[in-house]
Amino acid sequence: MTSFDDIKLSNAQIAWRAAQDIEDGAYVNLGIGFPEMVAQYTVEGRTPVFHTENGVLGFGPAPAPGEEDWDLINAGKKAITLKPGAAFFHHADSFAMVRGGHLDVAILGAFQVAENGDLANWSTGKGSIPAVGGAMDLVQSAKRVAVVTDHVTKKGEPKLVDRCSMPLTGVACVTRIYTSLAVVDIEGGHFVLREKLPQLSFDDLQSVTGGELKTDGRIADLAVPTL
Amino acid sequence: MTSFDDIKLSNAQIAWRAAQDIEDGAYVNLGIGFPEMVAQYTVEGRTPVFHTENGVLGFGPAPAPGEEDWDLINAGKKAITLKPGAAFFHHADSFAMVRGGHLDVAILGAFQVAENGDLANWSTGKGSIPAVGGAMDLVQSAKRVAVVTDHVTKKGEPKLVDRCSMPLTGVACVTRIYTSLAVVDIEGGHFVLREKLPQLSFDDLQSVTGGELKTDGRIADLAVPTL
Amino acid sequence: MDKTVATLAEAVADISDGATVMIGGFGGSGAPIELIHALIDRRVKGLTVINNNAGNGHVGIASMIENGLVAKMICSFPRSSDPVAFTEAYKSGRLELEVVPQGTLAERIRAAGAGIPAFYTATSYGTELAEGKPVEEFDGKHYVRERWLKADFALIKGELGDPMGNLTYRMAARNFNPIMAMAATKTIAQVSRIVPAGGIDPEQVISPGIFVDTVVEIPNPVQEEVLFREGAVYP
Amino acid sequence: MDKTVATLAEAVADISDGATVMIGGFGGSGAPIELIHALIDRRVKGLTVINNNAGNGHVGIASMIENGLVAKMICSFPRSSDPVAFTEAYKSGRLELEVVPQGTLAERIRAAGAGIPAFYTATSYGTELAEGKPVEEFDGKHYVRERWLKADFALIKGELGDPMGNLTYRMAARNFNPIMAMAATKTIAQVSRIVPAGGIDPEQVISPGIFVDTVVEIPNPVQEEVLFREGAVYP
Repeated sequence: MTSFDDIKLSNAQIAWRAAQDIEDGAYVNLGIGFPEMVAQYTVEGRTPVFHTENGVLGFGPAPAPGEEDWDLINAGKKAITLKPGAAFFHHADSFAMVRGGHLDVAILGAFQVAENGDLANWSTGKGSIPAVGGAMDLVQSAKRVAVVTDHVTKKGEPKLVDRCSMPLTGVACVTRIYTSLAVVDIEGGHFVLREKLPQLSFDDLQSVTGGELKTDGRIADLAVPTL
Repeated sequence: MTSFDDIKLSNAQIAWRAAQDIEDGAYVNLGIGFPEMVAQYTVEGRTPVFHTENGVLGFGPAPAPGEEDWDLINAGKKAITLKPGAAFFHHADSFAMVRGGHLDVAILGAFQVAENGDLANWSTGKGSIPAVGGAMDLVQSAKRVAVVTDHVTKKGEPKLVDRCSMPLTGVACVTRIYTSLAVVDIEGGHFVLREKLPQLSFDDLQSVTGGELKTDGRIADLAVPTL
Repeated sequence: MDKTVATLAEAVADISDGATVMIGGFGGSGAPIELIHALIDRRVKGLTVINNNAGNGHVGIASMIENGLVAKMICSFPRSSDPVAFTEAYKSGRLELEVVPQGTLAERIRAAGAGIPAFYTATSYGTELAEGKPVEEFDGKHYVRERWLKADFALIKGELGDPMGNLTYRMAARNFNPIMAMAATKTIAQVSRIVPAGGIDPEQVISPGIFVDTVVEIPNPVQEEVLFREGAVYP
Repeated sequence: MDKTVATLAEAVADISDGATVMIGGFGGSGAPIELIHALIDRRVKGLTVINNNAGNGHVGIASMIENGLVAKMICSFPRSSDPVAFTEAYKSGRLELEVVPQGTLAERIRAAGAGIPAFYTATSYGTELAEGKPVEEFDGKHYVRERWLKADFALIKGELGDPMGNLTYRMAARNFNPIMAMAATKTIAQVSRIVPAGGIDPEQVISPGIFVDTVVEIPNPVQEEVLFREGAVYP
């Protein structure tokens, strides 16, 4: 089994692709780490509003080194800045935004995503130290839950699977997956391939995907800039 | 059955008596109407903090006529003023204070109080227009729930009864009743007479009380100033 | 992002027959009277209205009732100094009433905004307002289960607003307004002044813009209590 | 009314072995580090600590764990850039852990403050964190029932405080502090500055004094993140 390491998208490119689907004015929560990169590729002319679990709406990028104020951080404990029109609020209000269904998009990382939309991204199972943060809240309540991820693990095992073997973060919650090789939707309990790298055949992609890839006939090229 | 109209306390005097039991620094909610009078008789040197359901903590007396600001009112829709250290908050936070058990004392009016502490004060029954306001919230959650009331109705019927015949506001919630004739505690499902007007005999008082008055041997004089 | 609209008519244009509408305010304080009157001008029918009260005199919600817009009131306290509009409609059977304890009303609204379909409260246990509701014992005390309360629209009144929808309120006019903003599919706010984004200190935002869809500026809004005392009748 | 005390030692004097203690903050922001260190000085044992995290480096909660004060952590995210104190204690079996989804943790705390013994949430449905909890369907969706979370004490960090206990916070340092203030039997706040009653605009009070029992002034409080980056070890 190959992981197509030579042609796969970088994390920056995956983030770029995910950013294209964020609409102007959308309220967006980006998971800690890799998903945070999506903010850097906001489409020109669109002004999404970024939410962080720890009580800020409307934050901007990191300040210059040395300019950090450690009372102004995001969920990943990184220093942030404010955009005009930002607001502070306490944790219960922050999660009222999340759990009340007020966020338009949540983008998270994944260990595994199943073809029914189940997501595993918080615990590798017994023995590891469990740490869930806000992931279980986000996946059950945002209007749209998307995943950014490598298509396969470092060992080359599929991350898109027929059924998650790792502890679930949420059930039937993911609707779109941006991977290093493809864009895959989840519809009616199936993976539906929307876009793939043009260098890959459908069979190539299926060979590194743990569940059956369906199509509705149209598969676009996954085209991203060099970043 | 006599109502002892000639000797009974005025509402101001009942309010005065109730005010004697409010401790310094207590958080207090006073019901609309008669109970509001309790604030006027705050004991010198004590500074209770008054809460109103509509989102103010630390309010003071009515402003001078003509000085009203109708965005600054109490639960009875009367204009109020602020004391230093007041705070505004929304209705859910206001009732978090009530329902979370943060109020030390709630003082309400009553149609009937039963010897088990049941209170009826919101609806006279079928046919009337029901209007409950915050009464059901207050009686179930304040640390101490007291009632100020005439000892009998205008028709001379007991308001302290063995069992409420009118729709309940709350069950087993009242612990002290300040009436126009007496101060009665509710303990272990019984009325326990603490104070009575000295002109009245125990039997006099029992004759206008619908449940059995018990004592623990000590009955003090209900002594209030002329107001 | 610009959530502002220029006119009251635009602000309420989406509200149609049969909608459930939360209306902020406690008596006159915080009542979005200009938005209410703009809604009356649209002559929609069959509304379910959620407010703490049920109108006073012949303006605001009382006028909505008198003018036949309202099929059902959900409130805690339908009495007022002049409740004639409500009382007549209710007694004639034209108006349905659901009485909810005030704290339960506030919490049901907040629950809707926070994604909590049901919660337990001691309030109303053992009373007729708890009839038919599930009861459960926790730590030796009885509690009644209550459901969230959602709305299609919320009409609210703020003090400052910005194009992002951030709002502040004025004194006790805050009351139900911020929680109703959370609980409606579309929240429409009138404010005394619109300031640019950044014109409200982020520390002082009471309703973050995520809860607010439309903002219309009404400088020097009238106070329902003042209208009532003048004996005003709308329209 | 004067809820202020002069010293940190006085502020934490009531906290004894076996207490359940909520500690505000999210990572270092809003962490009442001076109160935590004063508590470490008391060498109490067997505490249950409720915080979003489980400490970083060798200060604050990490130091509480290293110094044997903590029997159980209730948190959403025990990882940090240097979680060695937690990790060692947990792996050795000296420290019990209850992991709670962050929003459920916040809501359970708020529920305790608001008198709601239980509520339903979609969060964690179908996951191992919902095992053993009642599940109910509302409007076709499944929800898990969660219980309130109370504490004996809350240690929180504010910006301004007054003798009535009214508090403001600084930026994202607000986080869990206001809701923990509601949920504890005794809430102890350190603030950067104590102002006279009336020194905080009533519109800008975030925690009304009814939720706060003790206020101690710590001008120029240290920032946990700065201590951590300096490699500080307490005591």
